[in-house]
Amino acid sequence: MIQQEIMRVISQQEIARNIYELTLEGTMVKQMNQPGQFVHIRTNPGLDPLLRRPISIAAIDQTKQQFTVIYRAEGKGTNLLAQQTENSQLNVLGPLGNGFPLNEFHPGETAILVGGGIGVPPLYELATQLHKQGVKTIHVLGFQTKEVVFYEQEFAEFGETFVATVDGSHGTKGFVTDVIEKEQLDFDGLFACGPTPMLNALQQRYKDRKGFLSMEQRMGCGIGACFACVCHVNEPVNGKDYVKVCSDGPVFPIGRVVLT
Amino acid sequence: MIQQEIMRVISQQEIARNIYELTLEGTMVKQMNQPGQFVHIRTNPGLDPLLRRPISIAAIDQTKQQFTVIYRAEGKGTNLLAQQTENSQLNVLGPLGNGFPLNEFHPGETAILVGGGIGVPPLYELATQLHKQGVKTIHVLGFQTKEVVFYEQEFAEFGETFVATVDGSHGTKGFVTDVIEKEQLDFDGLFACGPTPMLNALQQRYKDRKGFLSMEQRMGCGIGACFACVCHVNEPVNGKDYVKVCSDGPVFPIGRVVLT
Amino acid sequence: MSRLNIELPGLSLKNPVMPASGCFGFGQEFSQLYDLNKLGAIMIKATTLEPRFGNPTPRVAETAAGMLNAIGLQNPGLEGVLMNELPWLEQFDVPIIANVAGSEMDDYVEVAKEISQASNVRALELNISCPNVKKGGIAFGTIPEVAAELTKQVKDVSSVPVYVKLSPNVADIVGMAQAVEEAGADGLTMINTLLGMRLDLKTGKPILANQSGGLSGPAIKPVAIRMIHDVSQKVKIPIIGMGGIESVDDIIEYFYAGASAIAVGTLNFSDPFICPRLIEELPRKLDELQVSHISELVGRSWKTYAG
Amino acid sequence: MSRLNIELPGLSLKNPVMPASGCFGFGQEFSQLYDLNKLGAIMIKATTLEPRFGNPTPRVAETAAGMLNAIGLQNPGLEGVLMNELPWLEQFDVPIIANVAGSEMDDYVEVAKEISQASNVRALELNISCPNVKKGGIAFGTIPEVAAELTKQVKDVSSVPVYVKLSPNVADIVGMAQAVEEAGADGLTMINTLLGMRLDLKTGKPILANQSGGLSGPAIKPVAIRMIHDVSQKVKIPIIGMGGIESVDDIIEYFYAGASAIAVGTLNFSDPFICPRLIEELPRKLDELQVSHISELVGRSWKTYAG
Ligand SMILES: Cc1cc2nc3c(=O)[nH]c(=O)nc-3n(C[C@H](O)[C@H](O)[C@H](O)COP(=O)(O)OP(=O)(O)OC[C@H]3O[C@@H](n4cnc5c(N)ncnc54)[C@H](O)[C@@H]3O)c2cc1C
Ligand SMILES: Cc1cc2nc3c(=O)[nH]c(=O)nc-3n(C[C@H](O)[C@H](O)[C@H](O)COP(=O)(O)OP(=O)(O)OC[C@H]3O[C@@H](n4cnc5c(N)ncnc54)[C@H](O)[C@@H]3O)c2cc1C
Ligand SMILES: Cc1cc2nc3c(=O)[nH]c(=O)nc-3n(C[C@H](O)[C@H](O)[C@H](O)COP(=O)(O)O)c2cc1C
Ligand SMILES: Cc1cc2nc3c(=O)[nH]c(=O)nc-3n(C[C@H](O)[C@H](O)[C@H](O)COP(=O)(O)O)c2cc1C
Ligand code: FES
Ligand code: FES
Repeated sequence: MIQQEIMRVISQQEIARNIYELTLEGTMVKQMNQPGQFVHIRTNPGLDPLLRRPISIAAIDQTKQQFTVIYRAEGKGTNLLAQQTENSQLNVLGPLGNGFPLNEFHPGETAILVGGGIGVPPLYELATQLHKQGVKTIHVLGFQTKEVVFYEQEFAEFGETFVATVDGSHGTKGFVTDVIEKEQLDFDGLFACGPTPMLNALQQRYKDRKGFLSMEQRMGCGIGACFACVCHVNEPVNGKDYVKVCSDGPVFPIGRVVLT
Repeated sequence: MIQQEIMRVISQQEIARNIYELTLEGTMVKQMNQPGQFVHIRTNPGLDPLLRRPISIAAIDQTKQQFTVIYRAEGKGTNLLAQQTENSQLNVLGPLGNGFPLNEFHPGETAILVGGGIGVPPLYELATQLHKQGVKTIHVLGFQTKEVVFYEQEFAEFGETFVATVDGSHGTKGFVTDVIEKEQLDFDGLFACGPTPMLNALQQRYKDRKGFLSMEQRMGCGIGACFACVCHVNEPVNGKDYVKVCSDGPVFPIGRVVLT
Repeated sequence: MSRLNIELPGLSLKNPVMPASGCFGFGQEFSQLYDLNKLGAIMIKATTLEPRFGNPTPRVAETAAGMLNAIGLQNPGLEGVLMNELPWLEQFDVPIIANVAGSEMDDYVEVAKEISQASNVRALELNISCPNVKKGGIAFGTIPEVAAELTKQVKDVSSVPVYVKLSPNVADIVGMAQAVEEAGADGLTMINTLLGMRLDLKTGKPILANQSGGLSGPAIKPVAIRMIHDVSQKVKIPIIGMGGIESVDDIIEYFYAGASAIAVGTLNFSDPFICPRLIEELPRKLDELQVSHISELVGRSWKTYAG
Repeated sequence: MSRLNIELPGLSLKNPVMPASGCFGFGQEFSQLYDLNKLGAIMIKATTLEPRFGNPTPRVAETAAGMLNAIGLQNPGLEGVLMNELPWLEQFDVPIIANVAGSEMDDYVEVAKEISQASNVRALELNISCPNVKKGGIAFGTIPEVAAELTKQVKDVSSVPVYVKLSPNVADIVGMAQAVEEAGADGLTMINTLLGMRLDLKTGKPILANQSGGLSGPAIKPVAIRMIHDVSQKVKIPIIGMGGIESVDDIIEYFYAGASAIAVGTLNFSDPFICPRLIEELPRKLDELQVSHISELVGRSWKTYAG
């Protein structure tokens, strides 16, 4: 059930350059059952900015009724978000969308989790939950540069973790796909979240493998009502030649969505 | 010299229903030399609301570099202002306008200070400064109702203080002009600030007396550049048939401005 | 005894609040959030003869107190709406206002004819003003003679009253309103979006794939108020007002200007519960204004009244 | 070596930032805040033949991310401007753009002829679009033939280049721009305000004594960007852009759209130091964008360029 809730800020800290980790508390957390879902946050109670900001759920703590998001302070909305401090109140709509399917992987199988930049966060809760069900995970995380790398240690606790930076300042120089090839990584299936060019590269390479990609689109409503976030699909789905990222996704089976 | 300064909130408290007393600190205070001047406050760093809010200076403390304003939280801007707490930062433009002239009164004379609602605040600094130069003051303060009365004690410390409320819930029932007549108050001159109908009543009654009225008008710039706040004058002033409330006023000699 | 019910051509509204076309899909998503029976009416997404995918993405961009959209009238087409969307909406006791769009006059006429026969469609909203379709759309909305002709043709075939949705992108909104009134329009809805554009700071290119889009939200409210104020004094047909409504105060302002009902568009995105919230808050506002029925407020800005 | 200087007809600008007409008076007030020599130019308040008091107050109202004004062209009249305002401005090394307004064509012509001869007036800005004067003004701005005729007559008498200030309250801004270009305009300034209105919640009446007024501020920026984007591709004369500018990012967006210089209006009220601040911030922004001269950005939204 989608809820709108005024949630309390438990903590917020800058964990890399302009990258913030924000933990919120509220009853909505009960509804969060799938890694890869997102929330739609109003960064200001007024009209400036007007639209909510979609941010992926990065970690869920059901006992404390808390969840964490990780985001980059970039434009107006996320910069306002970064100003929130302990006990601030935030208007959150969620949980939204369909996340990564867990039941497609069996105990003992290996999944590779590929993240690019601010696409990395949802993979963290995914890794947590895959491990709970006995799935091994390998992590390949791509960033622009050393200063914006985050959660390398956290992923390393779950399994092998490779970092690529575009400028080579940390880990392998290049893209995540370079790492996968260079390291000749072996996997039963793949999960990825990141910029469209990265997803596109993965989809082209691994279109016949078991895999799931999480997409981004500019959004209006976030709940499927405004048709802002549609993508073409390669084959009609339920008689439709498009999907909505917000309500049909943001996670889609590899190969489903037309990426360019 | 008009300054724009990011000032620090020293304190804020609700002193009557929806009436707030806010004290700010900054170097701008050095420029504040006349009771009746005002500041133009940006209630939000963003675009909502866009315009500044003009608020009169109610008290000045040169030693501490602090000044106080008293305002009613009414619309969007003043309600945002009311949310500021100790150590918040506020963008203030000021001091603006020409205040009450002190040199028109001599030691031993008696001035009557007539305030209506949120027109009362600037009279407080005025009373302070008149007393410093040996002028006696009588205060007649009009409010809607008991719950919004403020500073009655503070004025009483300077001299006789009468309160009128429209609904009769405190002091005399009726308007400030009723009090002046009923009490047959005697004075050498008059200062007033309040709603236009009040100023108009005073101007009609006392147009031949020594007196000064502080006006309100919706403002754009607050510094005399946009022509938002003009009023007609009864006689041309410096060859002009109008004055600007923000830069020529807000205080004018009684009889100068056409009030309706 | 309701203080909020409004009778308009074809529409018996329990209250004057409805979602605006294109901001509410066909209702299914919002029905998961609250009971749609609370709404005065529902203006469904534009329906065209054939299914449309609409424009490439990005389709939305944010602006100061507003947003741009260039959805491009994506919809499942007349048949899809008749077969799936409208029947699904029948479970609710809420009048549906069907937003009708097209590229050619004949498209409008055909859609209007068919969709007006659906049992829960109580009125049509002729979308002559969508800035996001290159062909037809915009010209229909800016040339009074063309708008009038379209209105007439649609009126001839429609089984329900026809409201014409006016574009604000004109110099003379009153002339446009009078032209469609004369052509037989039963009501007006106003305003649609203003044409606008935002550019990407990094690339220099428009953010919207369609380049320009429709500006909506609180930014345009003063334009809507002005147009409704001017038009309502010059036409006899009722107006459903919209443009940036976000509070009961805004609703009151629209009524004062001359609207007889209102629609909420963009703000459904910032607060998906806004429509039921406003409906709930309205009676207290009427108390404050000491008004027994909301219709007393219509046109107060220009009507001479005691006091 | 300046990265900000711009050459336009009649105007050698040290930088492309100037205050917009009506938001800066005749400069005296702002000169107490900063050195006016920093400005690229100054667009002075509209000058009419006779002194005007303007509209009754209230003359301003606030809107979401914007404001309405109905000043009504208050100004000391041609003689007052020639005798007091322009001579005072001579102490600054800044080109003055004189905004010219009137009720009749003859008024414009007479003001233009006289004021264009003042030694520091380097260009005229024909205010054919002020929504706040009942007679003349608005029609001049919405009928291309009338606007063209006025432009021609003013060009005939003006000693300096003539920029025409376009109204956004039209359906076809490109047609309007082309009409005045053909009539001899040397440049365009755009946009003036959109027509808007706000109502007082307590009384129901318009807040502005003049009822409606001109909407300015960030709310209208997307409308301005769209119009400049469309017009700049269809005319050869340069455009000075304005509408809600509040940051260097906004300036860049206007340049991308097709403006060759910009003016700041409403935001002077929120931040009276905005013009010198933006001028100071611009070079760092150009560094970020890896651009050596700001003029390289003009029209990037529609120009095909390598990359
Ligand atoms: C399903 C989903 C999950 C996301 N998860 C995360 C996350 O976990 N961490 C994170 O840092 N970012 C995430 N993003 C991207 C994030 O939404 C944008 O970075 C953010 O909206 C930008 O807002 P702003 O205020 O910084 O920028 P502005 O420039 O002020 O934004 C203006 C408008 O554009 C939209 N916009 C701008 N960039 C994007 C973008 N990349 N994707 C979608 N809309 C955009 C904004 O939402 C807003 O409506 C996610 C996006 C989607 C769609
Ligand atoms: C010289 C001067 C001194 C003032 N001193 C005080 C004071 O000491 N204490 C106090 O409480 N109030 C004072 N006021 C009135 C105060 O400025 C308004 O109450 C305030 O601007 C309202 O803002 P808002 O956000 O509550 O209302 P909103 O309705 O959000 O205001 C919308 C717009 O209207 C303007 N506006 C609304 N009411 C007024 C008004 N009465 N006068 C001028 N502009 C108005 C606002 O400034 C804003 O631009 C003074 C006004 C002036 C002109
Ligand atoms: C995303 C979006 C889609 C829209 N689609 C339509 C549409 O299909 N048909 C239509 O007549 N108006 C459409 N509109 C315009 C709205 O119905 C409304 O007239 C306009 O947005 C002004 O109201 P608002 O400011 O409350 O959004 C759309 C608006 C938005 C924001
Ligand atoms: C208070 C005020 C007065 C104005 N007076 C004039 C004027 O005299 N002549 C004119 O051409 N434009 C006038 N304008 C319009 C501005 O010059 C400018 O075109 C418009 O406000 C858009 O820019 P902005 O959003 O930056 O304010 C005025 C605008 C405001 C806000
Ligand atoms: S954001 Fe509205 S449909 Fe996806
Ligand atoms: S407020 Fe601008 S001149 Fe007074």
